[in-house]
Parts: sequence; C-alpha cells; structure tokens
Amino acid sequence: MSVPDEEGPLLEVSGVVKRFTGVLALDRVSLELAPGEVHALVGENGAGKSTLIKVITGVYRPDEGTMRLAGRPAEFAGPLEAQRAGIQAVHQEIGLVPALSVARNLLLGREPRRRFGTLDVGRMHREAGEILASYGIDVDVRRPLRSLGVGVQQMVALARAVSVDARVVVMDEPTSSLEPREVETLFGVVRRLRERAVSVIYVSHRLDELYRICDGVTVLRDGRVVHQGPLAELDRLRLVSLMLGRPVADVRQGGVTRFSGGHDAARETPVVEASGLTRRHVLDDVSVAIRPGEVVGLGGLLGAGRTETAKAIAGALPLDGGRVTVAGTPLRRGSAAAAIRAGVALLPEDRKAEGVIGTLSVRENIALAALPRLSRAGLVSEARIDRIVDTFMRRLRIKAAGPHQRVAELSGGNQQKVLLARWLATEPKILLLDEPTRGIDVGAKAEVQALIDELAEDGLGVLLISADLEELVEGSDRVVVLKDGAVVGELSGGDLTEERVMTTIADAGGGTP
Amino acid sequence: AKSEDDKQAGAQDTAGQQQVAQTPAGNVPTCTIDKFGAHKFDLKSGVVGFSQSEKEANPFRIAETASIKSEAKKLGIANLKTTNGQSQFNKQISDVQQLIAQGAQALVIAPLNSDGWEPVLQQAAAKHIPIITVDRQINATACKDYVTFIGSDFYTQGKRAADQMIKALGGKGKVAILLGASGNNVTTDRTNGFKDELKQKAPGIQITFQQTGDFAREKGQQVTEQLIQSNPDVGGLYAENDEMALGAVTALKGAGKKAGQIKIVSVDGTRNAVSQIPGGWISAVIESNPRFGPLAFQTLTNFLNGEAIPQKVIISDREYDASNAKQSVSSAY
Amino acid sequence: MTTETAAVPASRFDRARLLAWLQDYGVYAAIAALILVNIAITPRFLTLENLRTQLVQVAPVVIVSFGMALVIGTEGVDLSVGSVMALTTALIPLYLGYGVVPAVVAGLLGGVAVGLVNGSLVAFVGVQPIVATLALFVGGRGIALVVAGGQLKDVHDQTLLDLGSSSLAGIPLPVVVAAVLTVVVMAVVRRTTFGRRLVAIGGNRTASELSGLPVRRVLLLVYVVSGLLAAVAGTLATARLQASDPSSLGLLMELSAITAVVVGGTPLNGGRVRVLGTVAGALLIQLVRATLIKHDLADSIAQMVQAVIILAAVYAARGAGRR
Amino acid sequence: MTESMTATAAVTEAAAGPTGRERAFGLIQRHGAAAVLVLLVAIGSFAFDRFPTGANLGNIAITSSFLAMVALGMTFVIITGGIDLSVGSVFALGGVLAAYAVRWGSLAALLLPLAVCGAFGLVQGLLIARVRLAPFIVTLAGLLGARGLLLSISNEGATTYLIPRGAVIARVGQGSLFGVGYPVYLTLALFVVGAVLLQRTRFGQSVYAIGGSEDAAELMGVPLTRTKVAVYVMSGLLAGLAGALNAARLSSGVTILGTGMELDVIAAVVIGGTLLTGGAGSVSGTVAGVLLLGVIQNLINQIGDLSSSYQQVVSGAFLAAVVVVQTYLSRVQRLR
Ligand SMILES: Nc1ncnc2c1ncn2[C@@H]1O[C@H](COP(=O)(O)OP(=O)(O)OP(=O)(O)O)[C@@H](O)[C@H]1O
Ligand SMILES: Nc1ncnc2c1ncn2[C@@H]1O[C@H](COP(=O)(O)OP(=O)(O)OP(=O)(O)O)[C@@H](O)[C@H]1O
Ligand SMILES: [Mg+2]
Ligand SMILES: [Mg+2]
Repeated sequence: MSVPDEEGPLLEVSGVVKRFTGVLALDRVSLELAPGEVHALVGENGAGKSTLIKVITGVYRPDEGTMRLAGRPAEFAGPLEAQRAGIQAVHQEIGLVPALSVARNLLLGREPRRRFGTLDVGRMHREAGEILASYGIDVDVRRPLRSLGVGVQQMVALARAVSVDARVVVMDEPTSSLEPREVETLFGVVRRLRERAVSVIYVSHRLDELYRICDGVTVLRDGRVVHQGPLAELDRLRLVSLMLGRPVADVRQGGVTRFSGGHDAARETPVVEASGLTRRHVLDDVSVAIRPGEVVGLGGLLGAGRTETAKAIAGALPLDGGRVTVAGTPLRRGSAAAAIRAGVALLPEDRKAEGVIGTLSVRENIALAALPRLSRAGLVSEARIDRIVDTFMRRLRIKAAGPHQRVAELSGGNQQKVLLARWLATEPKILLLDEPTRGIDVGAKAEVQALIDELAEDGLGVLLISADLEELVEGSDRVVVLKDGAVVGELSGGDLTEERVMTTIADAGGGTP
Repeated sequence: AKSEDDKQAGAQDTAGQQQVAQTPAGNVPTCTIDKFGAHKFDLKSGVVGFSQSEKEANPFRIAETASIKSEAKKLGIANLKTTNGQSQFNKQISDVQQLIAQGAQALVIAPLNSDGWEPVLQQAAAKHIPIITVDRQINATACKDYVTFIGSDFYTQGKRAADQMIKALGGKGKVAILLGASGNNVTTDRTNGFKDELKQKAPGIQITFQQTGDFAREKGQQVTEQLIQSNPDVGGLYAENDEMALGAVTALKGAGKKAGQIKIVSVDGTRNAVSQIPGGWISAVIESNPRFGPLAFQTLTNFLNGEAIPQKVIISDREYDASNAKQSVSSAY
Repeated sequence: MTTETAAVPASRFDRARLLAWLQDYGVYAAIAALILVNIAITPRFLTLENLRTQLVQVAPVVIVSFGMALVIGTEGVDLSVGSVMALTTALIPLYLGYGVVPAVVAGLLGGVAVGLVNGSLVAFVGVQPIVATLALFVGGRGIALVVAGGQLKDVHDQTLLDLGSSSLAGIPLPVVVAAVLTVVVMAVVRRTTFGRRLVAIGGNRTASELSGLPVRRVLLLVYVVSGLLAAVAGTLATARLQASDPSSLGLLMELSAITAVVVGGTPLNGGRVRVLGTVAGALLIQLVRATLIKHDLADSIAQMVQAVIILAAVYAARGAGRR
Repeated sequence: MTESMTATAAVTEAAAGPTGRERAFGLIQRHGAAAVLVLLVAIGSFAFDRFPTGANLGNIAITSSFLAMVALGMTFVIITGGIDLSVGSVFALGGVLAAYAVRWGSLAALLLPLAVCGAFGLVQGLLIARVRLAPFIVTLAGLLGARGLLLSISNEGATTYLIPRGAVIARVGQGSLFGVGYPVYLTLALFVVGAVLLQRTRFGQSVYAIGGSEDAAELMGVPLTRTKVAVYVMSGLLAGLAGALNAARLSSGVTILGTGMELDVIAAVVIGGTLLTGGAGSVSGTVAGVLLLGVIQNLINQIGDLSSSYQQVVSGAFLAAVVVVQTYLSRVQRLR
C-alpha cells in the first residue's frame, strides 16, 4: 500500500507442491509479495500455512514449484541459506533453544565479538537487554529462555527475527500468546518494517489484527489457494466463509465469540478453592474459588502470574505456602497426579514443552491422562479408547490422516485440539484452561468456546486464561485480575468489560516485578 | 547359602604342586645386587609391592595371587602391598607407579603386556628398586631394567601342545584353534609355538580354522558350536586355555558328539580341565604353573643376600594326558 | 487426497501406520539379504542344526534386549545388564543345594535388586541413567565375584541343565522362553497402561508429569523389569554353559543389547519401543557374527566387516529411528 | 569459566544482589563435581599419609591427562546431544600408528595418528550429520572399525612397534617439568583452548544450541552439518593425540589398550555435569570428572589389600555415592 510496487514482486512463489506421507499439504500454491507489503496468510487449522512458510524459509524443500527472490531464482538448502538471502522467520512453535539464556537465543550466530573472534559476553548481555527493552520486555537476559512465559518467548523470537537486516519477515501466529500491549508493540514493528520496504507475511487467526495491518491476503484451504487479493476488498464474513469453505449464511451468527455468557451457579459451594497460594518472586497470596458451572477468568499482563496460578492449583508448581481444596478435600501439595485424581485438569500454555508427546499418535495422546479410566487391572481397553478418541476427533474436528498419525506431524491448531481432547476425556470436575484457543482457527474457536459453555452448563468449573481480552470478558462470569503475582481486583456482572480490566491493571499501584 | 557341592575347589589350596625351575642356574647369565645397583633392605620389615594384571577371577590368577600372598605371610613380610590392573594396561602402569610412590622397595609384577613399561622402569631405576616379573616377560634388559623373569615359556607350551595333538591325531587331519584374546602376548606365543611345531613335525596336519574365544568359556562354547557346523571334518581342537577347552567340551556334548570324536588339547592345567581327560573329552593338557610365590620370594631373598641369581628362570611345566591325569588331578590347581 | 479426513473413524490399519511399518523393512531386508548370501556361500547353512544353534545363541541377547528396549523407550539406558547376568550366575550355585527353584528365584531376585537400585537412582534421586547404571555395571560384577568367591563353578543339577539343553516340540527351551517373552513384552507395550506410560515418559517427561502419570513409579518398574529380564537371560546362559562363570558371563552384553535395540529401529531418545524390531536387530547381529566366524575371517577383518554391515543395516532402516 | 553450565546458571531474581553465602552456595552447586572432588581429596589426605605426596598427585595427574584429552572431545560431542563410542579404539589406534610411523621421524609419529584418527572422526561426523544415522550406531561401528584396523596393522596384535627412547616424541611423552609430566601441561593448555572455544566463540554457541534443540538450532540458522562434523573430528583428533602421546610415554604402541575406555570417558564427562541429552555442560566439569575417577582409583589402591572383586564393588559404590551427591547438589539449585 505505502510502497508502490514499481520493480515487480520481491518474493514470488509459484506452483509449490509439498507432500507428506498421506497428506498433500500444499497443492500448487502461488504467492506474490510486493516490497513493503504486509500479506495475510489465512486458513483453518491444517490448511497448510505453516508448511508454506517452512518452504519459503528453507526448512522444507518443495516437491514441485519454484521461488524467486527479487527476480532471481531462489532455492534454499536450509534455513541458514534462506536467512543469508534475507528471509527471517518467527515460527509458530517458537523456534528457540529453551536451555540457552535469553541473550544467547537472541543473538545466536551474530554475537558481538572481540579481536580474536572470541565473544564479548558483557556486550552481548548489554545489547540483548537493550533490544528487548525496546520491545517493552524487561527480563534478566542471562536466565534460561525456558524459565520465561510463552508470551515473553514469543517476543524474544520476534526481536531476533527483526533485529537483522531482512528483506522478508515471516510471522507465523506471532500474537497467539500476546497481550494487547505487546500486540501494539508488534504492530509498531511491522509498520517500521513496511517503511523500510521489508515485506511481511503474517499468519494469524485473530481477524481484527489482519484488518489493522495487512494489505493483501491469501486464503488457503486444504493446501490450495482459494482466494488472493487486497484484504480491504474482502469483508470479514466472506473471509471466514472462504477459510472454512462454507456459505456466508452459515457463518453469519452472533459476535466473534460463541460464549453465551451468564451461568447461574454462583450460589453453590465452590468446587475448587485455592487460598493463599504463595511462591517467592512469583505468586503472592493468591486466592481463587470456582463454583460448579462457573467460568472464572484470570486477567493480567504478561508475567502477571496467571499461568503460575493455574499450575499451582493443578499441583504442578512447588509452593512456599497456600492450599487447594477440591470439593472440600485438601489436595496433596505439589502432586499433579493427586490433583488429576481429584478431578482437576490443566491445559498447559506451552503445548510443545508441556503438552503433546510428539512421538506418540493422536490416539495415544488423547487417551494418556484418562488411562486409569480406560483400563482395568493395568490392561487398556482398546474399544473404549477407540470410542473416546473417535468422539473427540469428530467433536473437535481434529484434522489428521487418522488416529494413528504422530502428533508431531499435526498442524499447531490441531495439536491444541488434541490436548483439549486429552483433558476432556478425563471427565474433570474443574478445567484450568491456559490459552485454550491459542492457534485455533475461527471456526474451531467458536466450537471450543461453545463446548466450554456447554461443559459449564453441565456443572463443570472452569478457569479461563486468555490473552484475547474479548474472549476473556465474554467467556467469563467473573474475572480475577492479577498483577505481579497478586490479586488486584475482581470484576463481574456489568463491571466486566475490556476497559475495566485494563484500568484495574493500570490502577493497581506500582510494585516492581 | 547352600551350594550344590559345598566342598571347595582346588584353587584355594596353595599346597599344590610347587614350581620347579627348569634351567639349572649357571647356564644363563646371572645378576647380583651389586651389578644391578639396588639397596639392601630387610624383607620382613621392608615394603614389597605386587602388581597383578587381571582380576583374580580365573583359576590361574587366583592361584598366582594366593601363592604370592601366602608365601609373603609365611616369610613374615608385614608390608606387602597389592594392586590389580583389572586388565587395563594403563591402570597397571599407574598402579605400579603408585606402589613406587608408596615407598615400595622391591616389586613383583605380573605384567599384562610385555611392552610399554618405560615409565615404570625409569622411575624404578631412579630409585634402584629391584623388579621381578612373573608369568609374562617385560621386553627390556634383565639385570638392568629389571632383575629377573620367572615364568613359563609360552612358545614352548604351544610346541608341546602341538606334540600332543600330533600324537592324538596320528600325524594327520584337520585342526582348529581357539585363540586367546587378540593382541595378547600369550596368544601370540602359544599360537606361534603350536604352528611352528606342526609345520616342522607333521606337515600332514592342516589348520583349517582359527577364531578367538577370548580365553572365556562361553565364547569357546559359542565358537565351537559354529565351528562344528561349518567344519564338520575337523579332527582336533587346540584351545589356548582350559576355559575355552571346557566350553568346547560343553558344545560338543550339546551337539551329540562322543568323547574323543574331536581331540582337544589345551594349556593351563586347571583341575576342571585335567579331570576331563580320563573321560576322553580332553586328550591332553599342558600345564602353566601359577604358583609363583615360593620361587619369587626365594629369588628375591637370594638377590638381597647378595647371591647371584639367574636372569631368567623358566619353570618346568608338566603335561597331563590319559596316562597320568587320574593320579595327578589332585595336584592341579 | 486425505483432505476431507476431518474426522476419520478410528480404524487401526490406515496408511500412516502402513508406512511406518514399511520403514521398519530395513532390518528385515538386511536379515533376508544376509540369509541369501549365506545360503549361497556358506556350506551347510540351511540345516536345522545350524538354525537351532543361531537361535539358541541369540536367545539370551534377545531377552536382555527387551528390557533394554523398554528402558530406552523412557529415554534411559541400562549399562548394568551384563553385570546382572554375572550376579545371577553367581547366585544360582549358592542355592542349588535347596533345589532348582530356590536357586533360580535367588538369581532372579538378584536382578530385581539391581533394577531397584538403578531405578531408584534414576527415578527418585534424578541421576542420569547412564551413570546411575554405570555404578552397578562396575560394582555388580564385583559383587558377583565376591558372592562366588571369585570362582568358576561347574553346575551338575540336571533339572537346571535341562533348562539350557532340552527342547519343547523340537524347539530348544531358551528359544521357547525368548519367543514367549516376545509375545509378553509385545502385549505389555501395546496393551497395558504401563507400556503406554513408559513411551509417553520417554517422549516428553514434563508433559507426562503434567498429565498425572506416575512417572517415578513407571521408571522404577522399567529398570526392575530390565534387571529381571537380564537375570532370566543369565539363568538360561548358566544352564547352557553348565557352569557359573561370573567373571566373563555377559561381558559386553550391554553393547550387544543396545545395538540390537537401535538397529531394530527404537530411537535412543525414547518415546517409542519396537519389540519385533529388537528381535530382528539381535538376529541380524547374530547372523553377522556367525557368518564371519564360519568363514574363519581374521579378527581384524571380521571387526571391520561387522562395522560396515551394521552401518549398512541402519542405513537401510534409516528414517525408522529418526525423530 | 564463568558460565560453565549455561542451562542451569542460576541467577537470582531478587533486586538486591545475591548475598555472599548465596553466592558461595551457588558456586558449589554449579561445580558439583569439583566440590565432591575437593571433599574426596580432603578425606584422602586425612586418611592416607601417602596420598597427598607430590609423587602420588603427580602420578594421578599424568595418568588422568590422557583420559582427560579424550574426555575433552567427548564433552563437545555430548553437548551436541551425540555420543562417541569409538574413542577407546581410536586411542589405541593412535598409539599403534604413532609407534609404526616413528621410523619416519617424530613428526610423522605425530601426524600419521592425527591424520588417520581425524579422518575417522570426519567419516563418523559425515555419517551422523549428513546421512543422519544415529551417533550411537555410527560410532559403535567406528569402535569395531578402528580396532580392526589396529589389528591388521599389528599382525592381529602380535607385533608391537616400539618408539626408541631417544626420539623427540618419546621425550615429549616422558619428560617432566617441576615433577609434572609434559602431557599434563599439554592437557591443561588444550582444556583452556577448549573452554574458550566452548564458551567464547560462535562455534561453542552452536554446539550448545544444537544439543539444546536441534530443530530450533536449524531454524535459527546454526550450521548444523559443519558443527556436528567438527565435534566428531575434534573427538577423533584428541583421542588420536592422546593415544600417540601415551604410546610415546610407554615407548611402544601397545595393542591391548583402550577397551572399555569409552565408558570411563563418558562417565567422567557426565559426572562433570554434562547432560547426556545435550545442551548443557562444561569443560571445567569434565576436568573434575576425570580427576574424580583418578582419585577414586588411587584411593582404592591406598586402601591396599582389597581383592580385585572387592575393588570393583568399592569403586562402583564410590561412583554411586559421587553421582548421588553431585546430582543432589545440582538439583537443589534447579528447584530454587
Ligand atoms: N511433518 C509432517 N508430516 C506429516 N504431515 C504433516 C507434517 N507437517 C504438516 N503436516 C500436515 O500438513 C497439513 C498442513 O499443516 P500446517 O502445519 O501447514 O497447517 P497450518 O495451516 O499451519 O495450521 P494451523 O493453523 O493449525 O497452524 C496438516 O494436515 C498436517 O497434518
Ligand atoms: N514483560 C515482562 N517483563 C519482565 N518479566 C516478565 C515479563 N513477562 C513475563 N516475565 C517473566 O516471565 C515469568 C513467567 O510469566 P508467565 O508467562 O508465567 O505469566 P502469565 O501471567 O501466565 O503470562 P502469560 O501467560 O501471558 O505469558 C514471570 O515470572 C516473569 O518474571
Ligand atoms: Mg501452523
Ligand atoms: Mg501464561
């Protein structure tokens, strides 16, 4: 838009085909990218977005088709070559090394060096700190990356991709774990890139974002391009209908979220009661109670301690103090197994590290937590597993070559659905959902939300954490707002609006993180 | 615990057959304490180091160590320090160096390997520590780098085994060899002696198979099982130690062979092997006598007393065959 | 294509599975090739006797490899298996005076004890498996020798010896035991919660913990099973050798077993166990060794040839063991 | 080494800096193996008056130096998430080659083993990085292959080549300065270089990244093939060098060396705090690990009259105790 394409496309992808065993992931996909263009790449889960991106960034070699970069044929033997040619990427599953420090991740391969080629560690830490500070992230860069929340990791990955001279930057769901504040930072970055005539490919399931920053759009469905053109000419409804391949009339329904809101369960006694949860530097006397049929939201910024609160309730975080009772009986502290037996289910935020077991099949992943229920005397019942797996694969529309496909081969959104299925299969009393719709496409998101609603109707207590403020506000009956590991407010009824959540956070006095 | 047969096997009693020096002193060059340049010391109160090469887990090593220890006790040597190289050569070198550091005034070494003793010899020479090597030789100069060697002649053992094999096969036929561990001096010498003797005395005997059995019974059994299927015409089997021979016997029994169908000759002279001779499973066993204690300490005492001792003491090993096995099995180790 | 597989009924024989099966083909192809070569060049290879010999010799390796495969499935490794065999063989003659059953039970208990120690170190103390089991790799054989008084003992008990030398319907007993165990281990891996859990733990330990799996208990049990299976192998080997030889029984068994498991397509970084592949891996190595011995190759050449064949086999099966 | 264990470097979050006590505690935890080593040496010195003598410690140093050189290469390999089982055979091969080549001069005696052993590493590295075969299998084949080559050079182990006393290389292997053998100084120098390489160069960063997550490292543009091949070549070169120097010290190319050495080396590296799963570890930890093994062995000999079976039991128990203490120390840190 801002930069007229006078010298022809910067990146030209034509007729790319990519097959995996049993799946045609990309079917003659073509794409043109003008210099300075921000191009949206959309489609439902498993449509082939990430695969296309991996082809462009040299991770996969296309089975057919060609690419041209600035008019010259481009063929990459690996990500290194693509990066040398000026293509940088932020991948969907954060492509950083968890065990390395933040600074090392940020600067890997371009560390500042001294005369004899040795690293200048002091400068490295300083530079890393400065770079992150410019993105509003203030962390000790010597800490291992894995000690940070997924949101911060996502920002590090973004900073890494953008901090070098790139001609094309590819972002695969960069905002899936980001708060509005970080999303704004990211948009700022995208705008600056556009000004420098850097092209951006942008993948997201949050449609609002697309309309705010994207110029062109490519809609993928089942590996094929079904629409290409300026985004402005396409209204939201039509975009969704293109993605899902359903008529517009089908899609037209309610607002963005499918939550019906307002469960009337508030009078019953809480099914889970957490009180005085405390862990040094992380949680400070957090108390939450959830009644059957109630959806309680947790609000707060990155690092506010929402994930930690959920983990603490699920017995997955060593605590210095506090107790959790489920249906009146106190849980053994620090035992995830005991919590699960008591009916607590935690859908973790970091699906790669804490969720899926990539080497196992969809089927085995779904059945994992519910095994005690699906077996007798240590022998698993294949029939019962089949039934449950079948139910959830239909219900959540899990797109896989079959129940025996390895989970690592599924698209990000479908992995998330598998995890959700794993926990629903345990028939929990209380469901702790940390970013349940992360990476899930609009169609499925509505279904997941409807499902949460339905479960709440049936008397399940739900704790909802979502970086999507709209989802949080519409989905919850009550939102507990956290800041720096402490409860700073609670909103419900008419008070429960996006603005009030933001102001509650802002008003809660300083307190250094 | 209650074992099947609670009587102790022979290895424990050291009162078995004593070693006898084969070569009368005088025929070989001798060594004296002055010529070597060591310091005199009182054996009873001095520090003597013994470095064993392999774990005491086979009859030979058990008997060897036991013999050294009991003789030291008998002589009243209060300060005998022992180490075990656990079959790792670098460890044995380091062991001996540690013995020197601990103040050993004389060393008895059962070397794992003949070469590679340079660091030890240098250190010992600097401190004028007399070294007696037993069972295997060190490739260095006697009476200069070390005092003397006491032990069997493995090459001759191989030759004697060949003589027995010739006798058993009547001078013709096909023979298989179960080699010892690769790279081991003992393996090399026992193989060469055997082959040279056959070439010279019985050109009618062919060696058609030679595979390593690593000196272990199980490996001997497994290799023999393969052998009798691929080479069914083999008439004789030379095992370079008794353990492999016993493994071969088990293999032959398992394959339904009869005693004596394949003639087995082996080296070592353990009680287990010798007791297989009367039944005909093993034709002959060449002894390799491990009871070094008395001879070693006798030599050391003589040396310290200033007497001239031979620079090489080859012990006379016996042979067991059908004619004497029954009578002498009790004195085998 | 499979584009409309939004929800496929849970059929157990779909394409993904078939392809995974085909990847395994490498080891079997290598075995087939080796057998063909042998038929061509090795006299008397195709006899019943020879077949028996190869199977009897490979049986203990197969049994140990099963335990190893389970341990490797949890992203661990058990170096102590050879020492367990030594310990078992040392214990058996001590109790033979009471009868075969007490003696064998004593031997098996030795394996279980070692497994308990290994498993506790790994599961509860959090020691890395390779060093945890290294301690008993070193110490276990020492204990065995202490127990046995450093002695090799002949075993005369006929019932025990029959374990090694008698046959069931013409099939040698050790082979029968290995075959039965193959079925049992396959059932454990596929049909029990234990089997499901151990591969899950190997695939992603954090996720397994968060999913409420009894991670420590499973790890402990896996090492106990490995110790027990090694003890079974030790018992059979003792019976077959007709002697208790703790100093050399099971030497280098850990390497053979790990090789069999890995050649069979189980990845060393866990998350997957291939039972039949493990059998195939062990068989392949056995055939290679047998071929080299039968053709009387010198040790130097035999070792180099063995290296090349192992590489060729995993090259053929590559992909199976990859992430 | 300030950041020896990147993965577990505990940095307290407290706004105020760590207290002196906390810092000391952190230091002990980060160097668990070194702490155990100090403890063991203290106990040894207390219990045996022949232990802390210069001669004895020098003996431990020289004996450990060869293992240490090999372990240095192994540290790099293991941090990338790989393993090198061939080192024992390659070590022995290096020695035999050095003794074989000394007829053409000391330089040849150094270069031939380096060339052949480096080539071994190169082939293994290529098979692992390019063809993507499992490191365990490739280096197991390397173990067999190197041993086979050694046996064929030495007539099935029957011939031992000798290095004449006067040769320059023999003097390097046998000489000493201030009572400490030259190889010890060389090893120290190599470790300093290794530490700089690992902690202070891009190569070192790549090594950690690959071990931490190979997929992510690839996405981040780390030169996967080059780095992996390099670590296996390094491992081969160091094993060959150690073998050659050891042969020089022994004045002969002993053929029976190195069996089972790979396990000692791996043990030393892992006890030193390097994770076998890759991504974390340090060169300084490896030094401590190697010395720990050396000291344990020495102490067992000091005890004296133990039978060889008991020696094994005791060294197994020692090993278990050491790793339990060391694991415990580093776990306390992780929980904080
Ligand atoms: N390594 C693989 N092996 C087999 N199939 C794969 C592999 N990677 C992706 N696929 C398949 O290719 C298809 C496209 O996947 P892709 O990850 O590109 O989807 P996506 O559009 O990024 O979805 P999402 O929005 O959920 O991230 C899916 O059906 C997926 O199962
Ligand atoms: N912007 C930030 N500045 C400094 N530290 C941060 C920031 N964001 C996160 N952290 C650190 O990361 C740790 C983990 O935060 P975590 O992600 O678990 O919190 P959260 O409230 O669940 O946030 P989210 O789930 O949205 O990422 C926190 O303990 C905090 O120290
Ligand atoms: Mg995707
Ligand atoms: Mg969070």
